[in-house]
Amino acid sequence: MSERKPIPGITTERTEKLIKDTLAGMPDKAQKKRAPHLGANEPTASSCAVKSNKKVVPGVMSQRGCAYAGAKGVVWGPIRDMVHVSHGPIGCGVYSWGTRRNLMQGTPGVSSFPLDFTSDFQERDIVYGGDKKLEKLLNEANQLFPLAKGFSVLSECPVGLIGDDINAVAKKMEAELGKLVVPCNCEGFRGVSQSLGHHISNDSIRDHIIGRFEFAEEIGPYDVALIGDYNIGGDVWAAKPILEEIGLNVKAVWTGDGEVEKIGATHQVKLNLIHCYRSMNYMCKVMEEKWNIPWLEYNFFGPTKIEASLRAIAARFDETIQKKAEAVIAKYQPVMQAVVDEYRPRLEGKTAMLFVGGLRPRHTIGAYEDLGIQITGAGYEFAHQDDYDRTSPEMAKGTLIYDDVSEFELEKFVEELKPDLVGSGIKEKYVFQKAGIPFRQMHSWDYSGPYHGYEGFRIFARDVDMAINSPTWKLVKSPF
Amino acid sequence: MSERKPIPGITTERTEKLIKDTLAGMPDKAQKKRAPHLGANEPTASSCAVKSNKKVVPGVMSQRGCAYAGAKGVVWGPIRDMVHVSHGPIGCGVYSWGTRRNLMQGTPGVSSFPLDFTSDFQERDIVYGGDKKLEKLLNEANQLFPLAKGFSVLSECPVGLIGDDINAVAKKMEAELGKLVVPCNCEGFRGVSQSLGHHISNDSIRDHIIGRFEFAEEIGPYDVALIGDYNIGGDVWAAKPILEEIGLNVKAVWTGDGEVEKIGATHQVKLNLIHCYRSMNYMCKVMEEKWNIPWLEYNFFGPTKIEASLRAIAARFDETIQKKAEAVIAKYQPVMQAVVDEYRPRLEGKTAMLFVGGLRPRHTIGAYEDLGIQITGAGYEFAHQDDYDRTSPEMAKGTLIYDDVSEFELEKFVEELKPDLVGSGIKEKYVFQKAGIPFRQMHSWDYSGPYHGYEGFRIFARDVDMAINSPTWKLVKSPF
Amino acid sequence: MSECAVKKVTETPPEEIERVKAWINTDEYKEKNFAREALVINPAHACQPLGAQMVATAFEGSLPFVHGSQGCASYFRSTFNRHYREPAAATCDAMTEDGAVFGGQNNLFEGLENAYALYQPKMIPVYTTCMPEVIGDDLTAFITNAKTKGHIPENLPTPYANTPSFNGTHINGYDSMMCAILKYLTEGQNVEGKCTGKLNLIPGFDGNTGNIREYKRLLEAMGIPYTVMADTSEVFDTPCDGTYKLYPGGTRLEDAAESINGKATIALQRYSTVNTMKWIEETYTGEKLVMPMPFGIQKTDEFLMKLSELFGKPIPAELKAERGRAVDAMTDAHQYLHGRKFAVAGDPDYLFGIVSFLLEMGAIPYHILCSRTTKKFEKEMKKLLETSPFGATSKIYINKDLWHLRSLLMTDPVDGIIGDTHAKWAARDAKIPLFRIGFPIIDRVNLHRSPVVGYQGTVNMLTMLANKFLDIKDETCEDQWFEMMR
Amino acid sequence: MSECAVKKVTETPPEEIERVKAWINTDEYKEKNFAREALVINPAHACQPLGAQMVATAFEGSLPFVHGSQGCASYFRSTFNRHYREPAAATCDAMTEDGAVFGGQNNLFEGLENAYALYQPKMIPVYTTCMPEVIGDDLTAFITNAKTKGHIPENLPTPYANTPSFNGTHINGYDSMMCAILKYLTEGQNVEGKCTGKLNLIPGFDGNTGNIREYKRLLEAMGIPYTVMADTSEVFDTPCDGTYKLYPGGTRLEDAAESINGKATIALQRYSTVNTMKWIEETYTGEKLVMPMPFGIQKTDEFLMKLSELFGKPIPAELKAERGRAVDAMTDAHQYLHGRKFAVAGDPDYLFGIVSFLLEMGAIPYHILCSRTTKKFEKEMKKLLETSPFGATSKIYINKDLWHLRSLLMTDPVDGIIGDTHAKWAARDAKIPLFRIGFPIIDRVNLHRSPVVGYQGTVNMLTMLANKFLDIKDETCEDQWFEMMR
Repeated sequence: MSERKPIPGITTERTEKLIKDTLAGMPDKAQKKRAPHLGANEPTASSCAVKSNKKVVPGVMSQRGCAYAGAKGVVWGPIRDMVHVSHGPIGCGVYSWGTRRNLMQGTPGVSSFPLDFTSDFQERDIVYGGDKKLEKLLNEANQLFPLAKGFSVLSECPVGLIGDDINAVAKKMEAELGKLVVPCNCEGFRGVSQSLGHHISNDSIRDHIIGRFEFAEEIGPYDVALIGDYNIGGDVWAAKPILEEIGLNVKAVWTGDGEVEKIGATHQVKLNLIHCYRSMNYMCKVMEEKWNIPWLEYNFFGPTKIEASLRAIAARFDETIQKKAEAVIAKYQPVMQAVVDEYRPRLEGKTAMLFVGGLRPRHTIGAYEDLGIQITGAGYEFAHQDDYDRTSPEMAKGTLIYDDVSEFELEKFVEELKPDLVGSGIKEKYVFQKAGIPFRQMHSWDYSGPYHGYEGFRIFARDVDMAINSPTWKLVKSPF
Repeated sequence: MSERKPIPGITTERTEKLIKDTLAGMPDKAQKKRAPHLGANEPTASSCAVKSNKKVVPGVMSQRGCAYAGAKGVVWGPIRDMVHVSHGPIGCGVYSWGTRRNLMQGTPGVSSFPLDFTSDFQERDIVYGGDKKLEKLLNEANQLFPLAKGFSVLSECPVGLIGDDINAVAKKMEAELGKLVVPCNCEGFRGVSQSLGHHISNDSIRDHIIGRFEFAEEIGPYDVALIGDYNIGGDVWAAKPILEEIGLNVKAVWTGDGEVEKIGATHQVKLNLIHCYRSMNYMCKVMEEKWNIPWLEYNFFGPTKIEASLRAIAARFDETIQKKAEAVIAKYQPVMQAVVDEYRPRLEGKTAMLFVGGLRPRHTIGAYEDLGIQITGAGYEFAHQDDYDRTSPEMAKGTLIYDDVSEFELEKFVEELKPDLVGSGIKEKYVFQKAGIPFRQMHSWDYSGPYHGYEGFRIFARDVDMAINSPTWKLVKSPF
Repeated sequence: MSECAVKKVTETPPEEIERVKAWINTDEYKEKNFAREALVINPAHACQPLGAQMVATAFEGSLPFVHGSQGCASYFRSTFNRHYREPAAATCDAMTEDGAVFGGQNNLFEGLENAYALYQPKMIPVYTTCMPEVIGDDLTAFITNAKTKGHIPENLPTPYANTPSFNGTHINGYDSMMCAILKYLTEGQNVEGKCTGKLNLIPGFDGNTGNIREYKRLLEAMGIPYTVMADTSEVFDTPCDGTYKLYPGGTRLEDAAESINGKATIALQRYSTVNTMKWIEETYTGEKLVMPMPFGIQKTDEFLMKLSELFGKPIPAELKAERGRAVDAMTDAHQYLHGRKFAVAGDPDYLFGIVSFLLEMGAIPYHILCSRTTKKFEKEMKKLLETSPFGATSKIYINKDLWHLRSLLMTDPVDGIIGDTHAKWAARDAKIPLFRIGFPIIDRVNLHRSPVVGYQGTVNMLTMLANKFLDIKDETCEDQWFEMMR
Repeated sequence: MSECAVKKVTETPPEEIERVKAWINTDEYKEKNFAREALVINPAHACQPLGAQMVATAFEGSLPFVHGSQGCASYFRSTFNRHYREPAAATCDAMTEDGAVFGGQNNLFEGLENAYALYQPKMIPVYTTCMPEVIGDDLTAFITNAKTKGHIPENLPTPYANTPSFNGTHINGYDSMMCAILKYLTEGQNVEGKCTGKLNLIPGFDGNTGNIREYKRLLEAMGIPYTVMADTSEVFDTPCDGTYKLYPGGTRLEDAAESINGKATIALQRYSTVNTMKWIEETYTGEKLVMPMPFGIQKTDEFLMKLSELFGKPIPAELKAERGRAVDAMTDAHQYLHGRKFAVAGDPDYLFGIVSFLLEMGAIPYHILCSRTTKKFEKEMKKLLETSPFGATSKIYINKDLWHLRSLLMTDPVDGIIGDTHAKWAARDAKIPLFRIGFPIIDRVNLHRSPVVGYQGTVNMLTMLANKFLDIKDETCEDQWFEMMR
């Protein structure tokens, strides 16, 4: 990947001044804490300069969620054939019910469970503990949802504070029900962001699921697993077919539209293909160490990255796969060109700023560039150093990098850099739209999608064009 | 039919005073004209006292329509397999498009034609005449609607005034198209009401349709035709099955959901059963004279009248039919009793006033009485003497009879008699609802129906109860 | 068919029905359909006197009077009854055959005398239907005679308009009657140098009483005194309080008379006020303007700014905030309408309004159909479409009816249809949702109470359209695409 | 399962899925479902701090501050973002493990200091989530210390409320925060004999900003000066005009402070204002009243007449006419709702409102479900139902969730469902239309802008319900039953 050519008007000096001016508005302590998380990009640097994965500075209005959100919303929720119990008070389960767009097949309430299951803790549960209730609850769930392949118990804050032992309950009930019962201590107060929730969940999978199943059919040379695609807006359904088209057998998906038993048998595959490195690199490493399964990061946003990824993936296999990969690339090239031809003329030279979870800012840059849009600033809610290291080279020199950016900072940055589009989350969306700045939710694809794969790019391009070129923006400024 | 017992508070004296006081508000000339049309009922009199079928008094706000309305809206419109052309300016066709609820089977625009076909006369057509346009129009219609079994040409006012000859055009085009083309000189200025439109249409059927077809199958002893049911809200579909259940074959329906060729073959049936005497007695008499087909009036509103009618109809046939009729009566008796049991308690002792076209006031009295509702006043828009003669015996002594009542009169009448329900047309509906008086449209069943037959009574009862007992009426009077 | 031939009753074979059913959806059929020259099928317009009645009824104490066949009057009344679900008083002189022979003067005499005596109107506007127009009754003479002969008082206002049904449409009848009434009432009222300081607002033919109320609300917010001519909102949207009022309200006759000395006169429809505004231009004092209906943000901006300019009043903060909230609704929901194709059918001025709203949303007004209008309309609509990239693919069809529209929908489909109730048949066949905006709406409730003009009306339309598309998505998607959020 | 056992991946046989699919719709399943004691599935309520945040955000210059885990704050914010499609600023002190050990005081200190410095609020209302409630943080002490240690100015209003999620629902959080803020702001403001002459109006937990605007419109029409506490309408329904305002509006702090000297105080929800009104009863001057939300005609009548009585102002003719028009809409459309059965789910006060509207229309509120409430609610709802024959067959379900509702819909169906977006799953399975009234609505646009209270709100609900039933009829009937008129 050659270095990006500089973006007109974006210089390291300007960016550093912007950061300095912004920090100036904060109390000293907060300044000190925040300064290391902001920086001007240096693509050639061996490692990205910004600090990450640190505690939120209290009071600054971070956009971060909690461990429970990372566990329930990201990792567990998408597994369609399990009943996921939000164990604790009412809120967490309700707020995370159907709000992440991890779509799933199956019949809701019968063979798939996009419902909100909770123990709805009351005062007495806090006082006397919730283990008994959990037992009873799992029995009831098993009765009412006989086709559930298992249960996950996702603890909310109080559980970890009142000394409940969900692991014991899970173990007991697993024996009793003869079905998976997976405890996950993802209390919201643990760690600094969703990220720990991912890690904890990966560990639960490691300790309670992986290796406990094997595929009924023979294992083949082209068997792979798709890791870290959560099927937001149908992403998996746009990505999986491409891998199959190049000749691979996708045996399991982690965890978008996922099936728990297949996840439990993934130690049998030949290669793990990982899309969201941030949330699932842990298990890839576990499988590598324990079962010598190699893993490969890929990027299915936009034709340029898709092509590169397909070649990299194919390179891990024999000629058959490589030929097919080239055939697929050739087949879709004109289709993608047509998309670019339709939208690029209206988007050429526009700029965008991104602030999303732990992967997409770097992963979508190519897709924006395929449309002629340059990224002037990017940052993550809950990324780690390795994410930023992977980001730096994808950004032009001097562009703005911000970690766990606060509303205060992001507003100032956008005000100064005046992007044509901001891509971030629902909490940021209306802030910028009020300012007349086009916006797309890049966590949930703004109720659209899929954005992965060839099909996804067509929709991504349409959506970005729609956002930037909607005539409604011309109406924002009142003539009186 | 035994004479009705008197209705509490309704006396000949009171009624006559009401009429006198009402007339007092009119100019002498108008008084003289209107007086004979209003009267207190005398059930035993040989003939009803009120005059009818006279010209509307100009300026009094009559509710009457015109000959075109009687022809297009009533007689022709319901024939489903013909294209009915409103010949003249744009209005008449548009206003009468889909506003009478004569439902029909078939595929709209393919095998049935609930559309608005018009020649949309322009100035030039008035000046140069519309015959040529009519020819061309019929050709176009035949091309675009190849499955139409024929065409009716319904002339609007100008046609009769500018000396067009639609009869000649119809004759020519019938030969040319090899399909029925029926002219109908139903200009709105002809006659005093819709009634002449019925008559003219009957004559057109006589001159252009009847006797020109015969049924493909053998004629049987139980073949009858159903005359004067226009399938408002599905009436025919509720009535026909009953006749079939007692063993009769309904060979043709005039004209609700009607098929023109079957109408044209009706001279073959053994008995004509007529529901709407007013609009179709003409053709019954023609068929009686020309083909010796007897005809019988019947009434399918409410169980009492249905039972009497079934027995009267059966009496025209042999024992098989009579047995079946009794069986049908026995079968539905409990069903009807259940309906009465449900609604009568909420309706017992209520009173209603009716003002409808030419049949329903007298025909629905029985149905209201089955529900415990007494009729304190009744009148017709366009009835004749024979209709009033048939009405008198159905009404209690001293009740109010009004012919072609004006808005001015009806308001005063209702104000004085304070009925619990007024049953009339859309033009009257909101006048009375504003006054907080429950109302049902008795031309169109108020977008409900059917009201004919056993099924119809259930719906009629529900609707009347709903109108009278809707809690919304309690809200009308403001507490402040 | 020769008289003698007697045919057997036939049944059309089902396969034949299937064939034709498929055929009428084809391009071939569309061509035949568009080749029609004489036959009109399912038109989207009505006749002049209907429009005349809307005006005649919307003045205080005014009793519309139809000179012609009684059936006409009943049709006009029931059309209004069904659309507004309200009473619609109007009388007529019930001309019959003899009228055709001797003319309608006697009917008019008797009719006026009775109408006046029974209903004590403050004004009797007279308008004609086909019959007297064909036989050439001289209304000027007749009405004068009616007064000299004492059938009605000399001082009873009796404006009249010739409204032949074989000429133009309901909007032209609206125009003629409006012009006639204003001419009559303002006769000799023009006082040199006098100014009422008021705005005369002429909404044009509009079945939406909510629109009239919205105009009044905006004017009140602006602090501008006004006379709406004619004010249908107090006639066709009246309380149910236990007493029926034959004359519930409408424009006061004194106000109409004084309108000639107004500070400004604005017509918010162009095509339904041509003659009226031409005459006003010549006779009224103050500014005279014809503006487009304020559909969408920009047209409402223009309207308010013009008012502000004319009356030297600032647009109040509350309206500016209202504007901002409407724009907020539009930016928030743009993704649900952006790029969606619509077919739009209706009266010319409504079409302009709907089209400009759609263009503002980034939606595409794809088929634009007016079943009776002028080339001028086509030209001006083209101009409007050229102002936006979203009008680039639009096609305009004038003097085409709803059966033509059906062919368009079948051969070149859209996502939504905007029109009156009559469009429901084409909508059903094409399985495309119909959004009921226009006149008449006789199969839904209250839509005439919900404004489609102004900022509020913009939000109302947006809500109606966007939420219906979301309903459809939720109702038709497979389980795997069913979601909590949209 | 024992650790060692390795199982083969299994596929559930389709026939098995079909069997269960059918089974969950049965009465047998319903019984099992209603036998649940521990598991809650698809509840229709949220937790206390969400309600607290609605109050905390609706005062001018007020910055909601969550004492607890940062994830909670993000959940509350995004819930409001999705419902209103508006920004929802709130900050928090991001407690983590160490907080569990040492308590949250340091987080609070730093959080308050930064929040104040960065966002310059006029007030920082603090409310808690589970963690500090479980470990028992002493907020009174913490906040006092924060001020004495100079993290924030002494004079910065910092009301706080304990809002544990394991107790009550969002409406209780609303109550506690409201009470806390008013206590704080009115401290020492009570002046003997002083009267502002104003009405204090407390809407209660209401996601519909249109309702708040409607209250204000009615009060302005009545000429009654008022303070709405808390006014969400200027916070969650703001203009899009090119500048983002962190503090767009809300109840002015001075007004809230003065409210203690008000002429009268009315709460329009009973269940979400219990503690607040209890405290106000003891401390405020003037009349204090709790009234039902003015849903439908009669409840609106009562509200207006009470206002008229309290302030000695007549109800203006314009409102009387508005009432008459609403009643007109109801009489005209009664036949579309009469006898229709509805399932209604939501918050207690909304349920009372919706039920009284349905009873007025002659509709049947058949299944009435509240997923977390009291026996008192059940008793009072029974009373309401007993006032009408249309409530005779109604059943009330308290502390039952939307999965219970699903069983009810499947075994004893209705014509329509009224509830928030969460009910869409049950509605889809039962193929019954869902009318979205309540909170949250995250799958349709603008519904929070359209009032459901007052006469106008009554018309809005009627229109939504009746026209949907007519849509369904037109969309599902066979050709022979398809009609122009409805």
